[in-house]
Amino acid sequence: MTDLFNADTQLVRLLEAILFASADPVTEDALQARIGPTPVRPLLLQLENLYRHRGVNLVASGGRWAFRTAPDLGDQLRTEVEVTAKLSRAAVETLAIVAYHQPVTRAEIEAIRGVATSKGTLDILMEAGWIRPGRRRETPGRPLTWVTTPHFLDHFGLESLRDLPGVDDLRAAGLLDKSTPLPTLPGLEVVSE
Amino acid sequence: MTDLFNADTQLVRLLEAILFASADPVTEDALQARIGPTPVRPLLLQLENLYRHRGVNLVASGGRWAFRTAPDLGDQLRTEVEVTAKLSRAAVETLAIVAYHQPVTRAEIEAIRGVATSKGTLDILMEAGWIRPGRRRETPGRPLTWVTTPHFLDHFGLESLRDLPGVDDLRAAGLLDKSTPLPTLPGLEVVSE
Amino acid sequence: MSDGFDESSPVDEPPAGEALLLDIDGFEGPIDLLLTLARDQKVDLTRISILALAEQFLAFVSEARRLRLELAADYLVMAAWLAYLKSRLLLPDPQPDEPSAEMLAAALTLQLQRLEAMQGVAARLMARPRLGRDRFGRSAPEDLPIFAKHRHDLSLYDLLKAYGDISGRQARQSPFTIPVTELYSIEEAVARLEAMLGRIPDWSYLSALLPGGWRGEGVKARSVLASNFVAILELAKAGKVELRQDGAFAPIQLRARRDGEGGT
Repeated sequence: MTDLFNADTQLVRLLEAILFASADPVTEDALQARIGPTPVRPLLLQLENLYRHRGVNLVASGGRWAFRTAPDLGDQLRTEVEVTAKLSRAAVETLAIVAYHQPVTRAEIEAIRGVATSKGTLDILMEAGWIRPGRRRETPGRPLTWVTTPHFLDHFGLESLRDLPGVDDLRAAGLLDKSTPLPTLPGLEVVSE
Repeated sequence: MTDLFNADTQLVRLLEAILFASADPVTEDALQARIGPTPVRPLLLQLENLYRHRGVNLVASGGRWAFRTAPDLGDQLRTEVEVTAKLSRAAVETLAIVAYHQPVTRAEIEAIRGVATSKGTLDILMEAGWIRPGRRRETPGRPLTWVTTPHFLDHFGLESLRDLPGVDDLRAAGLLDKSTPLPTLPGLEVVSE
Repeated sequence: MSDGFDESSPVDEPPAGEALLLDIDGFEGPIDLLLTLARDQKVDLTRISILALAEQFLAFVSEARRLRLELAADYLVMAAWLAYLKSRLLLPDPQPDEPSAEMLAAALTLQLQRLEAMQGVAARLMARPRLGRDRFGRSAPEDLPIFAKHRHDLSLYDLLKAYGDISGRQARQSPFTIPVTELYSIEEAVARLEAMLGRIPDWSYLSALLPGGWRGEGVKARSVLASNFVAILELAKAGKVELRQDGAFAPIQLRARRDGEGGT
């Protein structure tokens, strides 16, 4: 442990942290510039050796250094790989409407958003496991309603749907982008919906 | 070096690689699921110990594990990062109140600070990923409560809420006691939400 | 959103004493100001003199008003309450059913302690080695999102923000929320005065007949006056009222035109 306060060890620790936190492989020159006059190469070799048999290795390519997971672990790491995709704005809004207005039909979602909802949007949300079809509405045409799943609560860390912040809470938290209502003329008071 | 092929060592290497490859803290449950029947906790502690004095440490926060650069290297690493925007006093105090008094309603936050919470304060803390809505309080009006997130712990390097600075002293002094009956003071009325 | 960030450091303590007046905006409300004043006493918060504190706060408020500085209502409410507390502390407690002055003072002390505690821990929290400033995570996570049980990276914040946007958009699209100007229309003034004609006493001042709640300064009040002035001219022209003014800029008087009388 006395080694810890050895200047070289401190520099190795610094190199380790820089290489860990850098988004891209770092050139040897850049590393040298960071640590001052001590030659960087022996320190890098020391670090490379230290990690040689670990789950993470220090590798150099094209004069740049980076930490990479050990190649022999590749198979175990690469299982279950799923690609995360960004949700469209339409999908996020649709999910929000289902969450707040469930059970809600597609026509109602469209009425709230003011635009048509493509079939694909609901499919994406269903595939993500956030929504599922609910009961049919007992009105002409018996339209299908949509509701959220338990996985929805799980993903967003909510204990129950009742814990979703209400519109007033959103407004108080600054999440509601609202226009300031102006006082109206006498006799013209707005009747709230 | 023969140890390398010991099953436990292989599992430690796998954990090391998994944790290294992931930017966000990983739950202990997820890690356990990845390595099979061997209890994951002792292996994590082994790994934590291995990295204890290195430039990169394995840290736990809120039941999640992640590699993070050692705190003592902060000064030397900071040069590369853009300066993060400073939080307003209102936002900082509000964050502290949520952290120490959680779950806490907006009215309770306002009672402690003696001023209304401006719109945008909770919004900023939520956007930073530090707070989220908790359960509704089962009192008249069912006000929404606010709690901190796992990312809050990670950001401030806390293993759990018990590690909040000074929390034991404040509790012992009765300063975290929400039930303290206060005669009505101006500006301290609990407004209905 | 911008108001959540500012240039001042969260741990900066406002300057004490007279300099306070230069920086009213630096306080997060009256309790925060009281706390700053209490720190001037340089004793444990449990041993501060509430009486001295009340004096200082009242002095602060009266000085601010002398300098015509804008003070928020909650400062004035606090000043009134402290003035009351001061009188209660100086006089023996008369009513046994009200909380005693000592209890009120103790409650205020606890409130100050609680805020001070939060300001203290807030500073300690912010001083911790923070992720992205003092401690760093892996910036180059490898392409192994093995824990991506969730195929979509959507946070609760994103979801709530989306709903907030929809609600905001709906409110704007609603036909009822077209901003209405705060002006009093001539038609409205005519209709209102006509309805009143039978009930107004003989000669009445126009100013006394203006609708309540529309008096005072500003565009709104001027529009009321202007609309009603034009309205009485219209009504006079239609032969429904008589007008009288004793001189230039004198108050205008009116009365309903009596049946059988000629024009003015």
